[in-house]
Amino acid sequence: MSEDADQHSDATPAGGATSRRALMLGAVGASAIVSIRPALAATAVSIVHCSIPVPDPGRGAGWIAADGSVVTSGTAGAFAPPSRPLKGQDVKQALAGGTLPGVEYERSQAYMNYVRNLHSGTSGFTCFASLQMPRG
Amino acid sequence: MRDSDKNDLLYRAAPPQVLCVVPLDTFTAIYHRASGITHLVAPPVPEILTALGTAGSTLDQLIARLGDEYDLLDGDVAALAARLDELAAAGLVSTI
Amino acid sequence: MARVVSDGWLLARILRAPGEAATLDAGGWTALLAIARAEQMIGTLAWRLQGTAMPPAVARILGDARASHDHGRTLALWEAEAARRALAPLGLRVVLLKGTAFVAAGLMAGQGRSIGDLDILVPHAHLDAVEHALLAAGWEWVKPDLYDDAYYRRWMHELPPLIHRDRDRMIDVHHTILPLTARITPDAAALLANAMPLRDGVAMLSRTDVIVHAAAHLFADGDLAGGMRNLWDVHCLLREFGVEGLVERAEHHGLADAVGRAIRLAAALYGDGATLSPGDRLCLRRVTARDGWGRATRPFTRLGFYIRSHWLRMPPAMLTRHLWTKWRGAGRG
Amino acid sequence: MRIGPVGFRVGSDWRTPVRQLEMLYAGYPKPEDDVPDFTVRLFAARPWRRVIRPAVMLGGDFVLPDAAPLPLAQGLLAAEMAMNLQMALGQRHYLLLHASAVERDGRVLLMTGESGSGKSTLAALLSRAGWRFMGDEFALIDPATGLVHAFPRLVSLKNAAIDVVEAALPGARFGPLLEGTPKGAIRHLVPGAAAVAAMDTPGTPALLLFPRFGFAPDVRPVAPGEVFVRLTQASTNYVALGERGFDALTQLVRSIPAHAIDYPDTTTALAQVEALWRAL
Repeated sequence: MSEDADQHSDATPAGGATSRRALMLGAVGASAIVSIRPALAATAVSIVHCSIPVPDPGRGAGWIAADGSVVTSGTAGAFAPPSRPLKGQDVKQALAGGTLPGVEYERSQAYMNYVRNLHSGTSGFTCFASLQMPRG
Repeated sequence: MRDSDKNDLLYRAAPPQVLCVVPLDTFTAIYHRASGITHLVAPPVPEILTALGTAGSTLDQLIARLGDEYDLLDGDVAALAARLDELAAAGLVSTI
Repeated sequence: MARVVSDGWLLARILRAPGEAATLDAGGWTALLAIARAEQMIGTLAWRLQGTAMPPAVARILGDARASHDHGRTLALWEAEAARRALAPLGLRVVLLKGTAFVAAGLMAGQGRSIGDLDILVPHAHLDAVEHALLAAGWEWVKPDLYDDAYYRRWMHELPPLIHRDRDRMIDVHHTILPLTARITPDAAALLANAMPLRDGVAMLSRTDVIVHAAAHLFADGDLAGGMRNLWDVHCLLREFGVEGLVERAEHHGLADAVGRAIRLAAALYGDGATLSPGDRLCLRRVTARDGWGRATRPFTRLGFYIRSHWLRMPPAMLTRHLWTKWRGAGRG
Repeated sequence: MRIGPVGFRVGSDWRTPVRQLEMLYAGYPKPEDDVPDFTVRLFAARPWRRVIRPAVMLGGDFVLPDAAPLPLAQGLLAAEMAMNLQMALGQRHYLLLHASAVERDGRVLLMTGESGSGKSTLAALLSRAGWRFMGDEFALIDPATGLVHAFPRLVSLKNAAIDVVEAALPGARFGPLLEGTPKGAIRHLVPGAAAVAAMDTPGTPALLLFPRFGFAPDVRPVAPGEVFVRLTQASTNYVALGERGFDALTQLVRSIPAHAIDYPDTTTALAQVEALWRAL
């Protein structure tokens, strides 16, 4: 695959020799790396002990609205995020119809709606996905 | 860690021979042979890895080098430090 | 071949003498692969049989096992590197234990070996600093249970297990090689002082200590689960490092009995044989308890060793308290 | 038995699941050299559970400690699940994609999606419309060649899909109807004899679709970066294959177009598929 690396470095100064390419370093809170994790955790450890950060630290801070969306901190009717990521095991139980431990019903519902809206590329997605896939 | 300490840190990129880099679209897939981990990265990560090199650079040296090569639309040292922290957490950059 | 012996001895025989694989029929190969998988030794078998004649289907399966081992080796060495990076600012070197040490040092025992957690040894005095450095570098506690946590901190030879939040890999941070509850107290300071450097910031136990540790792990701590693999480790370590100074060192750590038994059992399974005591034979019966479908057999022998492992680790009153708390915990769950 | 390039040996504490498997997989060959890749075991959690409220535990070379037992009436499903589990956890030769695959003129259409997306149903229906059925659960990509290998195990039809496929394939063979499984009603369709006869012939990947059932018709391209991440999540062994997996997947993503298709009914979906195929 070394050709690919070469190809990439050739492609980097795109736009020709006359004008230099623009580059944004991004915001401090933003994220530019997604590390691929196993889709089906091969050990019990990762299934039971995986966790879901709410919200995804890679996508900035905020509170969680009742429908699970991430809104500006302090929004009326929304909930401050949990201090620690949700545990896979707790989410599994809440998915089966319970509430998350240590929080009131509405707050649990909001957090769970956030979890249900997770999509690939977001922190916690693999955990959520593996909880829903008890088989291959 | 205080910012003054951070300025003295030497950052090193993983050597090119342990990286397999495949541009897909705005994203680039990187396989890191040393860790066996695949990373999907967006700009400015590939550019930082290329500019950083394996010899070791401080934040100020790196931002100067990036400025030579690119039009930096936001020449923010704090943002660059955040990117490098992210790269270090992923194992693609080391400070030791 | 007079009769197909489909238990752990089948695997032991082929590892000892790879040439004997030529006598296997399809059923023998199938049993061998199932047993090797169940003992987590398929990579070892694949490495040992490299270049031996075998049916194409087996060559394909073992080829995949080798590739899988190579990847596992990469992951294990990367965990060691991640720990090194996390602990380097403390000025501590990482002393690798078990499988990771074997592959990092390029030892025969590491060839094809499957590696799960990263095990490291650090000075007891630095335990708090190590814990904080690892937590700051992305490791998290596995067990939220307070009893377990208190139990570990008070009695065990390691921190409660930590898992890395991104890489899903566990690290066991040891400060000695046996639980503090065990009746034997190895010399942890000597283990650290005599560790052999492998490269900057990374070391492994000395040639004799590494064998003492393998034996301690087998007999003074565990219930012999994974015994076939651990005895293969011992066999390979003895082959490469010899026995010079081993007895004295084992005595120094109070582990002469365990080391003696490990040497005899490794020789019986993988070497030129040994004179066995009745206790040795019982151990071998436990270690090789597997059938051609990879199933665990001899349940009463297994149970006996399970109880024995706890007996060795804890005084009776404490054992009762421990099992009671665990049992109530299981009932709640 | 052998399914595509993968051999299995199935042992059971009970006779019924094995008999059902023997019947449904009657047309399949034996494992290469008679040495199976994987061992599967269906066993009772306690000896008396063989007869009293028999509950089938899944065992084999690779197991998930979490897996819950199934009632004996669903023994066939247990066997299928245990075989899938060996593939998901133990397959190290091919890159596994959780996808259905059909082939025409040596070129392969891959369809991947969550359970309920309709990928199994669409593959079964396409197999009636001039396509060769290659599999509904796993597509096997050979990292050495980039080719797709068939894994035509029994097609697992769920709930409403059972009626749809029974009506569309009147001559086909089916397993027993299994009610009340963790995924609702399940009935297994036996792949046609032609699919089994040709299962050793791989194909070149040509098109990747992400179908979604129950939405207004829509077709949109999916960018390579997103395809890459989605396929890593649709693969149970991508990470375990290391660099071979990376090479195979990046090559696949860069060599074939990918589209998401939303469809309200299977007629619409089949028309969407044919239109995209013609446009290649």
